[in-house]
Amino acid sequence: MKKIINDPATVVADALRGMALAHADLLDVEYDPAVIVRADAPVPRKVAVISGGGAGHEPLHGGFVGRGMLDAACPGAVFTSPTPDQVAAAVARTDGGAGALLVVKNYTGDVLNFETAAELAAADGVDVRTVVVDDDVAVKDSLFTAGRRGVGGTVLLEKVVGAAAERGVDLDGCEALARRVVANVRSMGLALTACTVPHAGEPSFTLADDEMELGIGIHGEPGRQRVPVGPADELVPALLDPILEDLPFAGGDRVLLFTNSMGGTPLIELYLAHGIAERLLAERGITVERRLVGPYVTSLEMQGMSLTLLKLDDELVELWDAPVHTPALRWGV
Amino acid sequence: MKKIINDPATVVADALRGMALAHADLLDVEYDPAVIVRADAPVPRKVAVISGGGAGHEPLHGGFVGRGMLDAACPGAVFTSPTPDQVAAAVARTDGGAGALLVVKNYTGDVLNFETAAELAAADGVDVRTVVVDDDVAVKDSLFTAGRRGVGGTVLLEKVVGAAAERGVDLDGCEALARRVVANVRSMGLALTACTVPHAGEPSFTLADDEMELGIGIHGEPGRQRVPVGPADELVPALLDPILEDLPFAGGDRVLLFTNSMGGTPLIELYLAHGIAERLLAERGITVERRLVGPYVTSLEMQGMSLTLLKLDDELVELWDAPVHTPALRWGV
Amino acid sequence: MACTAEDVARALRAVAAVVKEHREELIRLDREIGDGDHGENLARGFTALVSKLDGDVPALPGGVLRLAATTLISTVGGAAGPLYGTAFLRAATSVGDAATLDAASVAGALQAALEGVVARGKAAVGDKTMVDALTPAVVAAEAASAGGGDVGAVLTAAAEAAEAGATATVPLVARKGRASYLGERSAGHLDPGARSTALVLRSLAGQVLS
Amino acid sequence: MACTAEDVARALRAVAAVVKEHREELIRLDREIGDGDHGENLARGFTALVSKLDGDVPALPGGVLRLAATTLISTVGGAAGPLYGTAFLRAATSVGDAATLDAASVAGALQAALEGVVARGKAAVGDKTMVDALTPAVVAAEAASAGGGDVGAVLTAAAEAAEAGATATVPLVARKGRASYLGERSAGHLDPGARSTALVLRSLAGQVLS
Ligand SMILES: Nc1ncnc2c1ncn2[C@@H]1O[C@H](COP(=O)(O)OP(=O)(O)O)[C@@H](O)[C@H]1O
Ligand SMILES: Nc1ncnc2c1ncn2[C@@H]1O[C@H](COP(=O)(O)OP(=O)(O)O)[C@@H](O)[C@H]1O
Ligand SMILES: [Mg+2]
Ligand SMILES: [Mg+2]
Ligand SMILES: [Mg+2]
Ligand SMILES: [Mg+2]
Repeated sequence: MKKIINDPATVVADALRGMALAHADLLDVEYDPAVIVRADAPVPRKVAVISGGGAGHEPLHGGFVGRGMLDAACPGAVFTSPTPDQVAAAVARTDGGAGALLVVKNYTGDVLNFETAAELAAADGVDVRTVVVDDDVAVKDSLFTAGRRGVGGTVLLEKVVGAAAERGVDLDGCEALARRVVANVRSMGLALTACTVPHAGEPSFTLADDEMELGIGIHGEPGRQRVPVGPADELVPALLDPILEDLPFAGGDRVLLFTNSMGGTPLIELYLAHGIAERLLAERGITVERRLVGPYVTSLEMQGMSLTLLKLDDELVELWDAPVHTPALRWGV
Repeated sequence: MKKIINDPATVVADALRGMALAHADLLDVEYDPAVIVRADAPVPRKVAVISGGGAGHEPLHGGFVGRGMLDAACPGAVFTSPTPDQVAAAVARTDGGAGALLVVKNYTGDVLNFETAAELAAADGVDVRTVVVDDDVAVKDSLFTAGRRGVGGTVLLEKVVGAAAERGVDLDGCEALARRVVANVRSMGLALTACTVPHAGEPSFTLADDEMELGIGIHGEPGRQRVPVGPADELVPALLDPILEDLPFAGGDRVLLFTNSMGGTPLIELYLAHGIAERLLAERGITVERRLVGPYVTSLEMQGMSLTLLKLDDELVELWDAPVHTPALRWGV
Repeated sequence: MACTAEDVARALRAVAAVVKEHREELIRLDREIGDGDHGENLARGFTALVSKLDGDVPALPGGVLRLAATTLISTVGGAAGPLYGTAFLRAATSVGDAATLDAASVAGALQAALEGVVARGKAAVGDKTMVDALTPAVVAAEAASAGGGDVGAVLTAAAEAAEAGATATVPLVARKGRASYLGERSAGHLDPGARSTALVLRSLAGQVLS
Repeated sequence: MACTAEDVARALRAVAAVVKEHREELIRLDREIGDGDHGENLARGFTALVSKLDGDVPALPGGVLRLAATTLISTVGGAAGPLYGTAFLRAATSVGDAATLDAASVAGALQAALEGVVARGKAAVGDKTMVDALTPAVVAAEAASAGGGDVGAVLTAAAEAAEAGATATVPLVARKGRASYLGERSAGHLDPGARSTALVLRSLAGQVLS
C-alpha cells in the first residue's frame, strides 16, 4: 500500500484539517465529533440538508457543503458510516428552525446510524426527516435483503434539494422533492481495479489483467459479476442498458447524464465514455439536457466509472441550474 | 492495460467528442486538426491566449478554455506535443486582432512544434508571442540541457494571464505578465505509481511496493531519484523544501499554494498533504493567500502529487480572483 | 460465582484485547464479502471503551454495559456500531440495577441483546449475519443456566454455540448487510460479524473462568 | 543508378514498413528514458505519408521529400516531428528540382538534413540524440560518394555508420530531449531517436539496393 498519509487511524482527521484550510471561506470543520459545516450555518428559517457517510468517496459529501447544497456533512472513517453523535451534532449546528432533512445512502450501517441520530435529534425537538437513496440498479431489490445501494444519484439529489432548501422550500416540500428524485434516478458502476482502504493495507479484491467487476458499489466491495474487460463501446452499454430498462427511461424523456469516475479513471477516459453514452441516448430519442462529468462519487483510487441518469422536468432543471457554491460544485455565484 | 477506450489510435479524438458534448455551452471542438476553442471566439480586440500539449494531462489544457482563461487549446496525442498546424489553426480561429500569446511548457517537442507554428502564424500577419513555462525545480537548469520542464505553474499562468487578456491588457502587457509569473512560480512532483500510455500498453516504469519516484515530470517519464516512500510528513517537505530554496521563497512572502494530484491520488490524500504544506509554510512565516487543490495537471491514472508555489502581489491576487468560466475552473460568473 | 461491575469491566477489557488480536482476521473476512473495515471498526470501539474504563468504572454491572453501549455507538460506525451498541444497551436494561450478575441474568442479558440486534437489523437466522452466531448462543446459554450452570458455564456454552453458528454461515448466501450485494458470490465465506460475535463471547467466557 | 521520384516514394514506403515493424521496440526504448511514444509517433507519421503517396506521387524527388516533410511535421508531433520534418525539408531543398538523385546529391541531402536537425534541436554529438546517429552517417555517406560509390553504397555506408553511432549512445548521459531529465539514470539505454534514424537509413539503403 502506497498512500500519501501518516497514520491510517488519523487519516480522516488529517484530511479534514487540509480541507478546512483549503476552503476556509466556505466551511467550518469540527473534529470531535467530525462534522463539516457550511460557514454561515445555521441559516435562519432554512431547512438544513445534511448528509454523511464513510470517508474515501471525496468530494462526496464534504465537497458539497455550501450555499445551495448541503448544510453539513458527517464523514465516517474510510468506508465506514458515521456515528449517530456526528449526525446529531450536525443537526444541532445547522438547525435554523425549519427542521432537517437527512440524506442517507442505503447501506445497513448508514441507515442504522442515521436512524439512531434522527431519534436523538427528535428528542431535542428538531423536526427531522430521512430520505434513503437507493439508485444502484446492479442490486436486485427485495424486501428480504438490504435493498439497493445509494450511489451516484446522491449528488444529484443533494444539489436539487439543496437548491430548494436555499429558496425557502419547507421541510415537507424538501422531503417530497427528495423522494421524487429518488424515484427518478438510477445508476450503475464498474471497476477496472480495486482500491486499498488505509487501515486494511491490502486491496479489497484483486482482478486479473483482463477482468473487471460489473455492478460495484462505492465501498471497494466486489461487484455482482466479474467479466472480461471489453472496449468502451461495450462497457458503456453494459452500464447504460440496465439503467434504462430499470426505471424505465424511454424516448422523449429529458435526462441529466452524470458520468462519474471512481477516482482513478482519468478524465480522458471519462469524456470518452460520456461521449458514447450521449450517442446511445440520442439513438433512443432520450434528450440529455444537463450533464455532470468528473470524479464526484469515488472509491479512493479505484479505476472505474459509473453512469447515473435522472429523469428531468422543468422544476428539476431549474433547481439543478440554481446557484451553488461548494468546494466541488460551483456555478451561478 | 485496462482502460475505458476503444482504440489507442483514436483515444484523443474520441475523448474530444465527449468533451464537446459535455461542455457545448463553453467550447467548440474541431477535429482536423484538433483544436478546442472558446465558444465565443474570436473575441474582438482581445489578446488570444493559446496553449497546448500532449493529451493525458486533463483537465490541462482543454479544461481551461473559456472566459477569463484560454481562448484555445491544442491537444496532441497522449503525452505527445501537438503539431504546428494545430497551433496555427488555433491562432487563426481565435485571433481577434490583438495578437496571440502561446503558452508553451518547456519540453523539446512542445517548444519545437510551437516555434514552427509561431513562424506560420507570423507569416499570416498575426503578432504572436511565445512564453515558455519551466517551473519544475527537480530538473537542474543549464544552457547545455533541455532545461526545466513546465508543470503545475502552467495552470496558474493560464488563469492569471487569461484574466488580464479578458480585461483588455494588450499583447505586450500579457507577455510581460506571463514572464513575471514564470519568474515567480516553482513546482515539484512525485509519483507513487506509473501510468500507462494507451498506445504503449505497458506502464512507463515500475516501482516496488515501497518505492516512489521523486522529481517526476508529467509525461510518465521516470523522475530523478527513486527513494523509499515515507509518511506524508516526509513526502510533503521533500517537495516543498526544494521549491522554497529555489526561488527562494522567504518569510513574509504571500503565496498561492497549488496542491495537485497526478490523477490517481484521491482527494482525501491530497487534502491531507495540502494541510501539511500549509502548516510548514505557516511555520516559515509565509502567508498562503490563495489555494488550489485538485487534479488539474495529471499524468493519466498516475498516483502522485505535485506542489506549486506562486509568489503573489496585489495584481496577481486580483487576476487570480477575476471571473473564470471553463470546464475545470469556474468562479465569479 | 456472581459478577460485579469490576468483573464486567475486566471481561470487557479482555474482549478488547481479543478484538485487537483478531483485527486483521476480521478485516480480511470483511474484505472478502464486505468492505474490509469490520476489524478496524470494532478495534477502534473497544479501544475507546478501555480508555473510558481506565478513567472510571461505573458502580453497577448495568452501568458498565451502558457505557459500553454508548461508547460503541459513538465510535464504531458501520453496521456493527449500532448493532453491537444496541446489544449492549438492551443487555444493560435487562440487568437493571443489580449489584452483581448471576447465570440467569447473564443468559437473560444475552437474550435481550439478541432481541435488540434483531429489532435494529431485521435479520433472521440464515441471513448470514451476527444473528446466526448470537441466536444459537442465546439458546445454549439459557439451557446452561436452566441446567444449573454458573456464569462461566453459561458463557462457555454461548461461546461454543456461537462458534458453531459462525462456522455455519460459510455456505450461506447473504441476505442482509453489505455481503448481500454479492448475491451467490457471498457463499463460501465466513461472515465477519458472526465471527466477531463468537470471539466476543469466547473472550467473555475465558475471562470469567480465569 | 539514379533515383527517380518513384524510387524515392518506394523507398519511403519501405521506411514506413520498417518503422511499423519496429514500432514496439521504439516505444520500449522511449519508455525507458522518455515517455514511450517515439514508435507510435513515427508510425503515425509514416502511415500518413503512405496514404498521401497512395493518392499522388509528386513528379520530382524533391517534391516527394517535401511531401514527407510536411506530412511528418503535421502528424508526428513530439520532438521527433519537427526534427524529422526539418531533416526532410532541408533534404528537399538540397536536391532542388533535379529529376533524379545520384550518389552525390543523396550525400548532400543527408548533410543538409543533419544541418537542419542541429539548427532546430541545437544538439551536439554526444548529447544522446538522433544527431549521434546522423552525424557519422553523413561523414560515411560523403566518403562513400567521394570514393565513387553509387546511391546504394552511399546509403549503406550511412546506415552502417548510423547503427554504430546509435549503439554508441548507450553509455551516454543525455543532455537534450526528455531523457536529459533523468540525468545519470539515462546512461545504459539506447536513444530511441538514434535508433529510429539508423532504422530509417537502413531501410532506405535496403530498398535502393533491392
Ligand atoms: N441487518 C443486519 N442485521 C444483523 N447483522 C448485520 C446486519 N447487517 C450487517 N450485519 C453484520 O455486520 C457485519 C459487518 O459489520 P461492519 O463491517 O462493521 O459494517 P459495514 O458493513 O457497514 O462495513 C456483517 O458481517 C454482519 O454480521
Ligand atoms: N534537441 C534535440 N536534438 C536532436 N534530437 C533530439 C532532441 N531532443 C530529442 N531528440 C530526439 O528525439 C527523440 C525522442 O522523440 P519522441 O519520443 O518522438 O519525442 P518526445 O521526446 O517529445 O516524446 C530522442 O530519442 C532524441 O533522439
Ligand atoms: Mg463499512
Ligand atoms: Mg512525447
Ligand atoms: Mg465492513
Ligand atoms: Mg517520446
